[in-house]
Amino acid sequence: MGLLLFGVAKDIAGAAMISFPATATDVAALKEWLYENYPPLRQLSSLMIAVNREYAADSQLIHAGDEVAVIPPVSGG
Amino acid sequence: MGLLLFGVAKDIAGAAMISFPATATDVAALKEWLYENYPPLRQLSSLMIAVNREYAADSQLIHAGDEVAVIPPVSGG
Amino acid sequence: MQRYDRQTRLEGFGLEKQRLLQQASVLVIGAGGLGVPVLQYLTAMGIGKIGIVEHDTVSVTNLQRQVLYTTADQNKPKIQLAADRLGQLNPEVQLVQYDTWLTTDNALEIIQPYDVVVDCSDNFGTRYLVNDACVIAGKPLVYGAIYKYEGQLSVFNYQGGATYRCIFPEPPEAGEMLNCSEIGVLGVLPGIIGCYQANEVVKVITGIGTPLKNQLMTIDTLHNTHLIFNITPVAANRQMQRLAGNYQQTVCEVNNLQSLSVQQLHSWLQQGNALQLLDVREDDEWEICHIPQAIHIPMGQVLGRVAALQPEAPVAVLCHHGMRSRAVGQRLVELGFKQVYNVEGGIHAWACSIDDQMQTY
Amino acid sequence: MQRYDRQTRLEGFGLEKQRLLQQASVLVIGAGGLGVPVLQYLTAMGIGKIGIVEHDTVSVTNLQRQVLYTTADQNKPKIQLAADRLGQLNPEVQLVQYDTWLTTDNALEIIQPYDVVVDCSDNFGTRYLVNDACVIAGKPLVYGAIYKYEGQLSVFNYQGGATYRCIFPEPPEAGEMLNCSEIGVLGVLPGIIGCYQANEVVKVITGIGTPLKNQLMTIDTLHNTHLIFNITPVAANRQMQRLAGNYQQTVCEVNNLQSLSVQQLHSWLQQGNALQLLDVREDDEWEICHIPQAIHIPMGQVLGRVAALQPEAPVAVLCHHGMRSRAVGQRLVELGFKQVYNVEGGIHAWACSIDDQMQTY
Repeated sequence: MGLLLFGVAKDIAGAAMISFPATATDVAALKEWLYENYPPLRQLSSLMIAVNREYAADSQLIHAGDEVAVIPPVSGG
Repeated sequence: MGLLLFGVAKDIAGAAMISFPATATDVAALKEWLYENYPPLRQLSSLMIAVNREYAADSQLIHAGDEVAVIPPVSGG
Repeated sequence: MQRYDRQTRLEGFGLEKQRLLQQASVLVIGAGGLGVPVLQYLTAMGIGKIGIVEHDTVSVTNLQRQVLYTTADQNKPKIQLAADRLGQLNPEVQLVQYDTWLTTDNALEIIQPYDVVVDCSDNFGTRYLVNDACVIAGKPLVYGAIYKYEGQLSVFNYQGGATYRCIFPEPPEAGEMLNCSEIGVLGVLPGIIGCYQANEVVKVITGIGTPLKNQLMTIDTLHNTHLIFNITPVAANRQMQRLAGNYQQTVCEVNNLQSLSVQQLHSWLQQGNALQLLDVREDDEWEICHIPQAIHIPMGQVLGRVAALQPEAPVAVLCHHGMRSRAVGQRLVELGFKQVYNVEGGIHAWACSIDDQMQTY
Repeated sequence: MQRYDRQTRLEGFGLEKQRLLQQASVLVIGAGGLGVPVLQYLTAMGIGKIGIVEHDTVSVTNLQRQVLYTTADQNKPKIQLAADRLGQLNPEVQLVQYDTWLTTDNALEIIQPYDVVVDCSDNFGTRYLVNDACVIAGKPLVYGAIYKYEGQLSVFNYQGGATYRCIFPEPPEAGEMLNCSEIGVLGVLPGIIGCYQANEVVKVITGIGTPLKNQLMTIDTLHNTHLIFNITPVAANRQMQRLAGNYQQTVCEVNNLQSLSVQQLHSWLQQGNALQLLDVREDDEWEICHIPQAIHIPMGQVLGRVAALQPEAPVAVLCHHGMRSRAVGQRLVELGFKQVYNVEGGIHAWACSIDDQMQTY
């Protein structure tokens, strides 16, 4: 499934869009997969995941066809 | 069917969204209906109609469920 | 290059793109609501040469959105002020002043030496003229326009892409409805749209990202709605060989009757501003009281004696309570007078607020 | 009110909304990349009272995006410059200066008197502090932040809506990766985001349109992609009673070693800028040649004699070719020196470019 990346997450992954395995069926599992494959993301402490343009808690299920986005915090001013 | 209005077209119609009759099955017919019901629109000379976020020529057909928008020219700076 | 450190260290930009900015030339048509942010950010980012086309003076009603100017700048030419301030921001940028309106006579010549043109004008006539001149001269045109709380953006005539006439083939009839200064605008709107224009200019010059070629972006700032419409280029619109004879240009800000308080009038007179104060009351009213600096032409005689006034210099029209003067002011505007003010409340307000020795009636 | 004519004649705004602006007070945290456009447009539009929190001085690297300042302003305090220029733009606005960083000790007291707070800071510590203080004080917070070519916007803590901690509960670990001045930013990006912040402030104050309550808008300026994400407010995040003990604030722009050319150094010395020029070469090198204004402390002794330097005033570090001075400069930055410059090319470059009488070695 496709994952839309923003900010520093895009830089860490090296792409604006990456694929994640269908075994990540909820947000918690997706985060775990992200942290495992892109360890620098751990430094962020907080990482917003949005499913279909809605903030998604860890328990939120991910279904085929959902639009999933990773939005890291940004501090620049 | 629903019509999304921008700029001065919104002011002339008095709403950001209006309904138009299903008898307007192409862009030419839609424009004719608009000019008849909102005569001040004639002053604009040019009026962009977009169907599904694409510029639509007069001959373009309009189908049920299409997103139709009226975008007048704007001069302010 | 220390100045551009935040850009040269930016991934995807770097020294290479910074050099492209510094080698580029950009012409900005208009130094008003849109032009001010475009000029500020293009200058700051380090464009090599920036041309400015502007012939207006600063009015107090500009200041809610044209943040480059100050209250003390009123009635001074914008172009000189803009060039001075931008030079202070970044002396490395070559700033070229065109103290004129863009016309069919000068447009091609002014545009020719530049790589990119930015339309920050405020009236349809100039917008069509800019488009046509860019088509003829083969220049990309970064377009921005505003209406109330909405904006439009595009990059026209870029790498074979669509032109302004591909979405709006013909200019509107000259009509009150579309006159921007009567409609009003929220001050920050041209800031948003102008910054986007500057951003598109950088994209066109450096090749980063996706410029709005063959796209019209609409922004509704009340609801943060951003839509992008695809445009199909019409080849015939790029075949243009020469400009039209007449673009019916109207200068938006200038050709409107403006309001002037008696306090402001007092301050202008004290400062010795070059102002024609026109008192249109009848002879017997003039005998009762008048302001010494005023020119007296009764209302009924103004049109016959209009040659006594200079149409390029500001005129403030005064009567008893501000009603007759409004009618005369409107007429002067229609006759092409560039800056016409109605003194609100008339000489009665002057007697009440400024000169308590003056006889009232 | 003539000044606000374009807003008072705007349908849906008018005198009524203009009065709300003039009765409102807004606190802007930071007068940098985001703060400059926020301050310019809020001042122009006629907010009654604007507070500015800023403790930085102008650096040349600010000027590619902070368009309120000029090249001649380098090393001067931003807050005084901002207040002066904004006052010239619109003397009707009451401008209040807070010449300090926002800290756990002063945040609540500074925020308390204002209706709306705008976060234009540049580091996570301050952003969490601002959020928490706004929750405790019950103030709406207009949030904007930038990264490379992207921006984020929201209105937090507004009418029972979500807070910053509802999307990002805990601050990131302090890490190099997220340090904004190392990453770089395209100059116009904070212009776009700051203008949107000013627009949201107007919406919060006047009630027009739809503010970004419970919404996060992301903007990608490379591809003109605007997305709005809905946020679910978490009630616990609004129960906060007191600030945290430590927000690990880092000041983004200031805490970095900056580069200085010998030409710039020469010009600063000629202008008599308050600069500590620190020569860290060994005694025998000093004997061969040196710049008269320099303070001489060999590299190995700098840390032991650091008390001889003023940490608030700028320091330029010089060696033979610019390598040792870079190491010393980095160390001074870590010790909390606010403005540290490495003289690129060292005294050798000085001898080649500035003083051809100087002996080289």
